[in-house]
Amino acid sequence: MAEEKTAKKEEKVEEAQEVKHEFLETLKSKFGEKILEARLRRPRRLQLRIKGEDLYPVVEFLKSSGFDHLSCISGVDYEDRIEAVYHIWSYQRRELMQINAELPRENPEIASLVPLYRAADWHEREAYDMVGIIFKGHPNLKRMFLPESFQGHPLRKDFKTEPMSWYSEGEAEMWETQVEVSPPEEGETETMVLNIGPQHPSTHGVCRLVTTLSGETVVKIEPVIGYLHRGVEKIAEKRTYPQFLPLTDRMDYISSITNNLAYVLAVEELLGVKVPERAEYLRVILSELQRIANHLMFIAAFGADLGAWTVMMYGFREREMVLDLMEQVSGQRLLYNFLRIGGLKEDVPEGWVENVRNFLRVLPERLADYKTYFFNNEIFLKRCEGVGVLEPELAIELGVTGPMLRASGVARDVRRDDPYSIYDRFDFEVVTEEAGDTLARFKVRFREIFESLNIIEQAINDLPEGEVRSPEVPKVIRPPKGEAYSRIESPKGELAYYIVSDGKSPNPYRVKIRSPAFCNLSAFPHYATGEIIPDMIVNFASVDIVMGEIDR
Amino acid sequence: MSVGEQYITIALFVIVGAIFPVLTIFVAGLLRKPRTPEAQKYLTYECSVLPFGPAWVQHNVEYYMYALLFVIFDVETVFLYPWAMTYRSLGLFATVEVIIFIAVLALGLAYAWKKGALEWMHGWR
Amino acid sequence: MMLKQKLKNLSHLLPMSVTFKHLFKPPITIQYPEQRDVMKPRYRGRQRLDVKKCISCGSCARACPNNTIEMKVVGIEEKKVKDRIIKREKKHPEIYLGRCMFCGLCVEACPTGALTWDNEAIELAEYSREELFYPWWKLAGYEREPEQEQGGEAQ
Amino acid sequence: MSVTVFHYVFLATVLFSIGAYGLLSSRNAVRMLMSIELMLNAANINLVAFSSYLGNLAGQAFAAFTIAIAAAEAGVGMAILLALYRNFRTVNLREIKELRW
Amino acid sequence: MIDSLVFFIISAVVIAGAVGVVMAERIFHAVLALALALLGVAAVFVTLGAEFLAVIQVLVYAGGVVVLFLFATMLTKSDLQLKRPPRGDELAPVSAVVFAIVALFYVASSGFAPLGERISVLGSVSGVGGLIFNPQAYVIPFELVGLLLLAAMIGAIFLAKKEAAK
Amino acid sequence: MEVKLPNVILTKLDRLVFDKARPYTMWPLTFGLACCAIEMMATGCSRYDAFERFGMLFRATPRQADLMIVAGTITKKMAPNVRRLYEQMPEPKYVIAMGECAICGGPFYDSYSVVNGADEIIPVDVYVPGCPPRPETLIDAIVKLQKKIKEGKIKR
Amino acid sequence: MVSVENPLIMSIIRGLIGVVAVILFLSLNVLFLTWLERKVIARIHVRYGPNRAGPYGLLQPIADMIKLLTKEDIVPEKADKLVYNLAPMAAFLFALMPAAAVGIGSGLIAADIGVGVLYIAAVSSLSTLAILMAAWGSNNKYSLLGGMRTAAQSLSYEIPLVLSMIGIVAIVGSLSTQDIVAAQSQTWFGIIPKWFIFYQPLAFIVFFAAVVAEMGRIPFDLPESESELVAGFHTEYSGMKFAMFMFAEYIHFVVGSALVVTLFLGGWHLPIISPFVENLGWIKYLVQVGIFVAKMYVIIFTLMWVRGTLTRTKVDHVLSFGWKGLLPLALANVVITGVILSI
Ligand code: SF4
Ligand code: SF4
Ligand code: SF4
Repeated sequence: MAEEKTAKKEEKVEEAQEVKHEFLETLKSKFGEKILEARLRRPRRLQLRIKGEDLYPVVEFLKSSGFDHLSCISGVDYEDRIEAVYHIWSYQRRELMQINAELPRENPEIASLVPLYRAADWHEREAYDMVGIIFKGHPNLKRMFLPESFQGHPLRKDFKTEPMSWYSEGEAEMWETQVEVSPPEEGETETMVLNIGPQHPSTHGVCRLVTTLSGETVVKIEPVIGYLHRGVEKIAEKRTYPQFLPLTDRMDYISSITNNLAYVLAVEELLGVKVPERAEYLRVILSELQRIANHLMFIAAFGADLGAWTVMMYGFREREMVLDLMEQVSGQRLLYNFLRIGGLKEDVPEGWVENVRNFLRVLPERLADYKTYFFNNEIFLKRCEGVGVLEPELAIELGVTGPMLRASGVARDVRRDDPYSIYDRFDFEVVTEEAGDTLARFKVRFREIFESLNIIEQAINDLPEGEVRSPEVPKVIRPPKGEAYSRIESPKGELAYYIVSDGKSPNPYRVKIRSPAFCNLSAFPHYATGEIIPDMIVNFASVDIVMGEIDR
Repeated sequence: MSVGEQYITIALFVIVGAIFPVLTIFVAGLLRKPRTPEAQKYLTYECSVLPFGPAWVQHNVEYYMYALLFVIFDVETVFLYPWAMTYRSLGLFATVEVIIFIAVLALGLAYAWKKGALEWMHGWR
Repeated sequence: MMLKQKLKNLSHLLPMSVTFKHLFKPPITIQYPEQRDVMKPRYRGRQRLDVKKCISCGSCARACPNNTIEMKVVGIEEKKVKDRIIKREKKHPEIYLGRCMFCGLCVEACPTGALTWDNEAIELAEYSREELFYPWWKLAGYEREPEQEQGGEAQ
Repeated sequence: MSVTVFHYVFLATVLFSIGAYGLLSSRNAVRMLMSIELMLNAANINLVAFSSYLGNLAGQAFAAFTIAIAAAEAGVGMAILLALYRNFRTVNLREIKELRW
Repeated sequence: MIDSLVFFIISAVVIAGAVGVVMAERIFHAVLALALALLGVAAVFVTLGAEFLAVIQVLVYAGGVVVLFLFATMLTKSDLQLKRPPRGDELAPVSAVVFAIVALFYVASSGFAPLGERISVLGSVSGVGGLIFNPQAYVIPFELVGLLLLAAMIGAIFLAKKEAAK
Repeated sequence: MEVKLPNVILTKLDRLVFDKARPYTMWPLTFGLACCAIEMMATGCSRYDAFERFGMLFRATPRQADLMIVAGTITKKMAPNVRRLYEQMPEPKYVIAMGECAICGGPFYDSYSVVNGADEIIPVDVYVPGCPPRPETLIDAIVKLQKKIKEGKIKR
Repeated sequence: MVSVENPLIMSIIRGLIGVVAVILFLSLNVLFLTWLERKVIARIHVRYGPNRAGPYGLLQPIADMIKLLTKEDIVPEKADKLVYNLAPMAAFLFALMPAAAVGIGSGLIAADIGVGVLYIAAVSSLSTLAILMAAWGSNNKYSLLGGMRTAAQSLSYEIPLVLSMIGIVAIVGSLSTQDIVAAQSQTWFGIIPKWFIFYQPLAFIVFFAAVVAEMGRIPFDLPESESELVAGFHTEYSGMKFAMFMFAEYIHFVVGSALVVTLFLGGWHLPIISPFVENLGWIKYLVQVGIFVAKMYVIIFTLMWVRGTLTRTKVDHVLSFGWKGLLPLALANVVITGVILSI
């Protein structure tokens, strides 16, 4: 069934190549003067430029013609104007529409897209926080990462940062985040506001969940994030292109290679560089290894949240094997900084491929134990089954991607829908589960490990000899003026880097990271309310978040 | 002496059991170095944020239901012990009585079950 | 009812067998202070400086995203270029390990291979922030700072 | 001086009076229920004391019944209390009286 | 001598607990005082040789009813709403009442003989059992207790159930 | 309970007995801030088993912890909370600053929202460089902290 | 030596010896257990566990004790000071008291009272009180939620626990633990022991599950539900007061396992060996204690193994398992036993 669907889509894409212009033409004819510019940047990338006030009708039309996944909203401050940039993906057409909406700098007001896409909620709050775009009609336009009393918007070009940010006593008060406690409602039982995090064993970092409980039932969850907001997007503007690379590692620190990859792909797109074959294969192998490591980590942390420390230990033991492989290649255990613009840092050491083969043999044996452990464990199954069900329609509307979306039965995978690198050469299954509950999310990740092993095996068998670093890359990287949006399927979902280059400086003009966990987390309150605290904990664990990536 | 000898031991257990922790905590107090005053040390722990809202709030009745059922069945259990000790001398008749007694309360359990009093949260909404 | 209960309990035994199996496996732990894992050749433990190779170019400092490397003037170097003697400052990198993120960009940038990674250096913890500052002579493996003029003449 | 049944009766009386005082003086329904428990306990002490005094176990059997009944009473009492609290948001019986009755 | 010492200590505990129930400012403390009084009563039963009753007292009262009270306290927030007024003015009438009763009984006490020799206290579990289950004795009350418990359970669940229906 | 032994005796006792025992039971607080926390967890897992071998048990509440491993970036938003957690730990308490972020802000030293080092808000006993530090390096820090306690060098 | 003849003083001395012996036995076991638990779990995790303090880390518990002893003791300013300070003491007291009626050898029992097992059940049900006190006294949300849950759990499992013992009491006709063990001394054909686990398998299952729940161990470890409520009811406790709770918890562990051994596994009797040592004087006691402790540790090991394996259950599952699973089973067991015995 699923295969049929995709086969059909394959055909559609073939058509789309032809029709695509047509769609831009329809747009032009429909909106006429309002469209300042409409072009095809590269296959599957459309671009529109409009005035800010025309946004809502245009997007409304886009949504009705199949652009259903709001991928990202970014704000860019071009000293003379501010642009709100929307990336909307269409699952049916398999095309990405980029909309640059121009706004006056003094009064950057634009219509909120929340009525159209619920995913827009957090994205808009972030853009408000960082760039100061005011979204009219947004239900809850508060700062996302920074405290309400913070002065200025960091990603404006005129926001000055100190060379060293010392911490003064007075600042503590400002950064202390207050949460208003709503008065208890009249009802059978009063509500109690329970604070979970930022320091809490099961928040996986420094996320804070302000939960309102009625008895032990969760009636409202309000995630408060920003406790790990390190201002990376601002830092990017002060670093050169290669210098920013190690910082991308520190985004999603559990799967840093994928972050490297997304960034490097974006810069390569800007530069127009072609990467050598061998490097492409190695990139695929590395990112699939990384996916395995990430999912093992997920299983481990999930076990720990359920009180099964043994699972955590075993998960980490298996993960160490991946880390060993990575360390042999890159020389670090966690944050590798191994990819380079135009290839890899260096070739893999001798015998490494053999080690990977060995790993491919060992891991399934170990995973068999996991299978016995988890899927015969009444308690585990009982705790996860039917808990936190996320409906597929809601999932798409909330911008959920990755394993979480696939667990709701929607077979979407960037590797397949919008192939990057050389993923179109491999044969793999997009793992889905129908149930949409926590157990399904667990299963999807568990089965994806096997798919990754499968991909690695194929890649290793075809691994060509040759260069690993493209000679075309100049010594000082100064890409031409332009924008690039590179989407990849990170272990957590759709990860995208949106990079704007001004063509003059060796530093990126603006880097915006669309992090999968950010969107997945924004969906969490929608499906976890109405259940009791223990359920909420497993629900939360099943999102598989990484704060470094969410808070940036 | 009306108190059985065994109960003296029990009394001693109570006394020693009460004194022992007091003593150790007291000794621990002696061994402690003077503490440095820190402003937020005595704040209630709330996952590291400033405490807000009262903790002593009203909870769901579920807890009360469990306590209630506990008391009722506790009483029942307590009445079964004399029977277990004496059924030899009383014979079948007592057993029948007890079975009737259990049946009556099992009825109550069934009622509670049906009404959802044994569910945690879900049966209540 | 009873049977179901029993069956439930039986299915629990399978996970139990997994852990029981592991109970008799030898621990995989590397007891670090006593035992030591074999370090991977590429491991980025700490930078090592070969003073003989360093040409004072400062590429390392420029490549560093963190501004971690400072170039320290260690002496004046005289060099013969086309019959002329050029005097120029001899500089060596000094690294504040407390801010180094071990990304390896400095080593990659070094044109002569003077800066390399020491893959055995893992005992790096210190009691104070100052001790984490590695002056060039420490990077080069000297016990203490050599006499000033030695820096240039050494080669 | 040895302990006589009088001592026990005396203890029971004191207990009973304290209970009675608590019942009459307090406004809090929980405390009133607790006072009732005290009074029942006083009665039990009497029963058991006389049972021992007379060498007849019937008193103990009755005390056991009393305990059972007291437990049931407490359970239902509390349930009523919770119902009252639900409706009036207070367990102050005087307030409740003023409110509805 | 020892007898009376033990008795007085236990009585002191019981009465202290009872006074605590009535006088404690916080209901939670009052419940704990109740627990103390009930445990004291259990000890009283032990001195009377009724060890089975003592165990019931602990199991049902201290372990069950007190927890019921604690839960009720937490569930109704009665603690925060209804603090007692300061103690001073209430202590006086209580002590007056108590002393009056003491005096009264001291006068009346002369009529009682010493407790004297008692029946064998051990085996009271089977003794009580023998009475309760004996068809000639208290079978009917026993079954009635069963019915009463059933009624209590149904009633209480019904009362709490209404809440959920809302 | 306010009776206190004279300080002289206490110090003697400290040197004689407690400083011998304390190094083996530093219970760390379950507290991870960023990437370094992952490596901290790896240090605690089977491959290195650093914490259990040294008698360290992770406790979730600061009330029962002795050691705070500041593993990760302290942002300004988190700083008051870190401070509060530290203060809520009972004495004696120790702090290990793990990773360059905790030492001086690390890669984010010039960001507007990152505190440049844990020692700006709490006293630190041992600094562990690395980004993230290898488990061995963290173990090394633990050994060094043990040494420091054994020698009675910690005044707090 | 004024009046050694005085029976009262004699019994007080005997009682004191009993108390001290019990406390010693418990403390030793508790200290050893904390070490053993960490070791066993570590081996399941294929690692070593504590091995720095003393040989094989055996001094670890002692180091822990010393540290906790000298830890600062924080009383949060918003706590209900009286209740907060009383709770750990109550927890310890109510954990210690049941141990009085558990024997580890024939005659080796502190207080062989007539109501034996019922007394144990009654007193151990009091620890609910201590938990609620801690929960309330801390004035902390996690403590309160954790404490309520713990209380609900131990209440729910108290009933099956007490009910499942009725069958044995009916068979033996006595409540004393000594009598119960003595009733299991016989064998079939000299090898198969007549332990009550064979007479009352259903009761054994119920009792075992209930006892694990009462001890609050995985899979029923709601009290320590770390991933949800930080540290449950003792979130706010530090230093020695926290140690008291831990001590109490491990005493529950020891007493619970000892109770399982006493009731279902024949106590200090072992076929073949037991009859031989009957006439060996004091050696008999040594052997008996040895057998008893060995059996106890089998149970303890099983529980550790379970802890190393299973995940935590959810509070609603725990409660419904108690009320809908164990309670009907226990009632059925009583009825079946009653019918069989009476016929
Ligand atoms: S490793 Fe990276 S951070 Fe460290 S000195 Fe070199 S370039 Fe700078
Ligand atoms: S170490 Fe290398 S890059 Fe740095 S100054 Fe010396 S030669 Fe140049
Ligand atoms: S030191 Fe490095 S690894 Fe550690 S938190 Fe900072 S950036 Fe992450």
